[in-house]
Amino acid sequence: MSRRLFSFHGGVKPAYHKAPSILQPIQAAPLPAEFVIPLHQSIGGIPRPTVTVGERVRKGQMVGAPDGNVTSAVHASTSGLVKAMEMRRMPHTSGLSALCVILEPDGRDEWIDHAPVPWREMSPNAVRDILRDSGVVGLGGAVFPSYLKVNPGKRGHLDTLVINGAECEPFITCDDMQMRERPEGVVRGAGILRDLTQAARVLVGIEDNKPEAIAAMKAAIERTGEERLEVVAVPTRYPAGGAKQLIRVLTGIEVPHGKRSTDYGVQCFNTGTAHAIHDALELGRPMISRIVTVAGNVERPGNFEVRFGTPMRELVALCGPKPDTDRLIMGGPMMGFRMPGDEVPVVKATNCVLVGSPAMFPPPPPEMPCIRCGECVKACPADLTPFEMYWFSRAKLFGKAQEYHLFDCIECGCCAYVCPSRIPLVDYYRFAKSEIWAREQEKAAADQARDYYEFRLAREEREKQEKAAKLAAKAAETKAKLAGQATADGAAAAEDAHKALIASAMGKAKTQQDAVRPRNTDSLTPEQQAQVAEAEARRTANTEAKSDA
Amino acid sequence: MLDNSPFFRQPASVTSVMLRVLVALIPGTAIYVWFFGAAVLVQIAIASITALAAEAAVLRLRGRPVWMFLTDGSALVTAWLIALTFPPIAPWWLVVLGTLIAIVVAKHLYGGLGQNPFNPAMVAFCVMIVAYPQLMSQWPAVGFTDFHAQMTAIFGARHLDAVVMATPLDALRTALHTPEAHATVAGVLGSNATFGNIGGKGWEWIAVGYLVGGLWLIQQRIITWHMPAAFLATLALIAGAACLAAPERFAGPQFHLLTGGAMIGAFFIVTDPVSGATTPRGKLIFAAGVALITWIIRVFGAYPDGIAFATLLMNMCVPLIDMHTQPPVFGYKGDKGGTS
Amino acid sequence: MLSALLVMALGAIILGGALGFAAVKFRVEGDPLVEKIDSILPQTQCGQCGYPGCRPYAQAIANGDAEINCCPPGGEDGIRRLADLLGREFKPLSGEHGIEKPRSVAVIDENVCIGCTLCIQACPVDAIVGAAKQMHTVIAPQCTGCELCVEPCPVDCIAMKPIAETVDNWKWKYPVFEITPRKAA
Amino acid sequence: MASYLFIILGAVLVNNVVLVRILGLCPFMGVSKKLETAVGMGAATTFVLTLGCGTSYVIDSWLLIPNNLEYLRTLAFIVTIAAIVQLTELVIQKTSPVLHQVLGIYLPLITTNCAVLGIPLLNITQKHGFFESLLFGFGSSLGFTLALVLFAGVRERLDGADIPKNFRGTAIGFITGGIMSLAFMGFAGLDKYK
Repeated sequence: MSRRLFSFHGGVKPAYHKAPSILQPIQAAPLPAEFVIPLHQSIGGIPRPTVTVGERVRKGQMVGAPDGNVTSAVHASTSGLVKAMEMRRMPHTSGLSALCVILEPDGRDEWIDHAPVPWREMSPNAVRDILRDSGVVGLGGAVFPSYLKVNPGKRGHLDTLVINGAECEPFITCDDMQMRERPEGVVRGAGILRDLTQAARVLVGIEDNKPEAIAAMKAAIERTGEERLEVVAVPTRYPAGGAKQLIRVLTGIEVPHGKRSTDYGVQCFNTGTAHAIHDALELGRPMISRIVTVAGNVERPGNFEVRFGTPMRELVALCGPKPDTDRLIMGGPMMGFRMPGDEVPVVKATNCVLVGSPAMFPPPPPEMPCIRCGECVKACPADLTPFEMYWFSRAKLFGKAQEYHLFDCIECGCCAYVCPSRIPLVDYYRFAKSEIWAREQEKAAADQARDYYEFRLAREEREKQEKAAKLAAKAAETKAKLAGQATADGAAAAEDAHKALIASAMGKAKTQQDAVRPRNTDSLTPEQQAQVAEAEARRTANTEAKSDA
Repeated sequence: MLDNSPFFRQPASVTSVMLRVLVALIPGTAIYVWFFGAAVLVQIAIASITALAAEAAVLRLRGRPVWMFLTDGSALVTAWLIALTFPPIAPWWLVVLGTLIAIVVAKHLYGGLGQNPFNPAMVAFCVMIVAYPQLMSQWPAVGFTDFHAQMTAIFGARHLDAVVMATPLDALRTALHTPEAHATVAGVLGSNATFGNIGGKGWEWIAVGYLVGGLWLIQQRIITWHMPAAFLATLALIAGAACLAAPERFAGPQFHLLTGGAMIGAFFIVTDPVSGATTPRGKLIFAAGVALITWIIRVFGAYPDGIAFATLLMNMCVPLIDMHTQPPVFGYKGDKGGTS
Repeated sequence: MLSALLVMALGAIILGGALGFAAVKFRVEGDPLVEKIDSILPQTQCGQCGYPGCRPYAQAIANGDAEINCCPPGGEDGIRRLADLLGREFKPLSGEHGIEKPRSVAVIDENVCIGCTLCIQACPVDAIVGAAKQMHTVIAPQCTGCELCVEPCPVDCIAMKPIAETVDNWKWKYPVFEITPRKAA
Repeated sequence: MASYLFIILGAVLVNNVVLVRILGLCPFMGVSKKLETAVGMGAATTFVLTLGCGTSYVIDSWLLIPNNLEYLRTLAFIVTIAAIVQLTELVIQKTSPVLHQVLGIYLPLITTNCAVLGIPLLNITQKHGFFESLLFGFGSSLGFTLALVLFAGVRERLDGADIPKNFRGTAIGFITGGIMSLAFMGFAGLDKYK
């Protein structure tokens, strides 16, 4: 069984350091003293909190409900008491805080009621809603909500579904261990994804330095009898585990930046995600934990099933950090992020907690100027020209940097890895990218402000006009009145003048009548009053009769 | 403090790149010394000391870390190239002046290492040959290795007219450009003592030395094959075509390839990554352009060799070449002009 | 002498005629440049430049009446982009129009507000809602931070608060290094 | 035919109007910050210069020489060129307002661009015919455009370079121009070899 494989440009072969962390089986990390569960753990909108401080929750209970189009739920990692909802430091390079649910475990670890989901009988949209509410997101590191990807695309079916078990970053072995120990879940999950996306075939790409995982997965496919599923060993080369690179290696298709891979008939899921989807649908369990590699500067590196919200400090303590430890890195050495402290929680994006020391990751040597040697071009898996992007990012000429396709950069770090001038190229790209994003947002805000302002100007103009129109109408009225009085004896409009004449005559008559009316009508007896009234009525009748005549 | 991924780095440095370039220059230099005497080594020493001193002075003036940049080796490479392209018996001040121009004007006024749009050594050569055409085209006769006499030429005031000769390229050009002489290529090449069997006495062996060093650089992945191949192939093709058309007026490809600065140019001058093109297609265009202009200047121009001028002329075009030869990025290879 | 005069006169007549024809034929209506300048301006409509709004300022720049360095909210970056568009030299922000401040939004102290509607009338982008004798409030995402509402408030209940940095709007910093090699400690 | 080719090549490379004759330096320094505007300026100058060469030849040989008015040459040429520049400006303002704004003062300055007067006068001294005048004007302006575009390309790259403070902008521009001029000296002597 040999499949034709393709190759991607560039890439590097760093030292892998994977062996130490695969000596022990996956262990369950114990319950910490408190869980710090950030509400925002995935790409997209921030979930809406659904619990209140002081509330007792059970394991798997939703604490953050999905809010918006791109979003994903967050759940309680164990049963216990919601102690607080407060800002805590995030596992993010910035060291800034965000809203977290602080959960104190009660030790009972009670599940909410859950049952397998009859997903085969459900409509695709209903299944997607369940995945969203189960909080399933991509576990490869991008934490993109999976329900949005479980989608056959415009054509109604996929040619190839890629399950990414390449795991190309040094030190990280969580996918490897999961495939070795729990291959059935991954395979079943892949089967579910195959059915949900109507994929013609499923290719599980695993780097060929993991023969045990490959064997375990092959055996699991035979055992479960899943069809159209194939395990493919891919050459070991960083970043073969990049979604686009793996798709390229397995199918030869290149998905350009900003395009949906489903439009090209392919989609890619991480093995951990496949397993989580299996858990969510076949067991009805929301995502509350994941497998995390702890490696680096520790005595006993290994893999742990860690519940989200566990402080990294407690996880690392299980492995015996060496005394010269000076930092924690979330992710691998090539793309990981330095943590602002060791109290930050494990989140859905945490595939590895890499413990570092000055000896292990020595401080970078001083940066030299770029000599345009082209090593980075040779190493770039996205076929970019990194040194040009660097040149313009450094000079803050962002437009130029974008012309060299800055946003096609996947920040894999290959360029910085090979650079003889030891330039932290990726830092410049991150800087340039976030500047450009900020500018675009400012631009959008400015455009919106312009609209509001122009609307306001238009409204003021309209109000002015309306006011002016009202004034003009009033003025015309007064003018007409004045004109009416002025032309009372004129012959300009004969009939009107006549009528006016009559009116004024009648007015005069009335005054005369009033004048001739007897003034002795005050303080009369009721009888006299009745008489007067009678007389008045008669007179009126007479007058009417007269005028009729 | 810088502390972002990647936390890993390959052990590579600018210094090691530059040192390997220097190592690759050794075979050519050794043969050069063999034919033209130890004066070459003296010139290298003069140029190196001047370059390092100038570099240190400018770095100090600009408040940059002196030691770090001094040890990167780039100034040494420039100095060696100057010493190897200037005549071995050029007066010392010529080399010093040239090196100063290269380091101060062509390199540091543009910001130093990695930022100069023009090849510093070639800027120095051009300035000097325009300013002192006579001194810049006097080579000692091949085999004239009397160290004492050479030292007098370098440090003294006396001229060595008796032992001074034009380079083969210069001699051939002068002869062909003199209408009264009715010279032909074959006649000139056959008659004059300067000309060896192929490219010029001694010169062909120096060229072989550079070739060996250059091939080693390619093997070391310091340079790619594109530039030397495109340069040599273009030069050979044009020279060959012209020679076929009018053999009495144009020398053949073997002469052009093995004489003057063709080999050192192909492997050490056009391949300068800082001032040269960087995309694969761009490199081919760049080197071919240098070869074409070199040949034109050699055959029709007023200067003995054209590589320096040709390199500068193509250096100017590099931004445009690079801009228009960017390889398609991931995902856009299929469609033409897929730049979004 | 006469012929010289004649020749020059002839030339003048022909060239003048051609120019006159062209001036009519290629008359330019409006000024598309104003749009381009306006799209660079931050649209705070704050009037700090001395013009009543961003578009009038854009118009003034296009006409050559105004310098490009009169817009404090646009900052250095805005001036740089204007200089780039117009091919003018970059100038630092002119001090008389104000200084560049971090982006802020107006916040109304709701305990103090008396509901006078003066700020509502002052807001150029309708970012304040409320009615007479009712408490007012600022729609934060719509607020451009122009500060025009601060002055009219009779009870000084409006404050400008800089927009706080969060994980979502945090920006990667420009990589800065120690240039001198680190001593092995 | 070959001689026409030599006129063009000679004007573009060997006697490049900017880099060898050192004419027209104001736009060379002023409009070379961006590639886009350099191309625009090159195109405008090409138009003006070619037209100017043709017209001035016509004026010279049909109007001035028959009337013994050679002493009016400079005056007449300047007036004609000014009118052509005005015309070009009107057309550019209509067709490309941004280019018009960016060329800014340099567009009317084509009038005083010494190259634009220099090339027609050189045409007279070199006794070019009408067609040769046109070709020479065209070739020279091509040379101008070439120098301007190459220079703009280099300058765009220099935008990102860490140039010492005192040398930023025009200073390094002149140094770069000098080195370019030096490189073009390599072509010296080519035009003698016909």
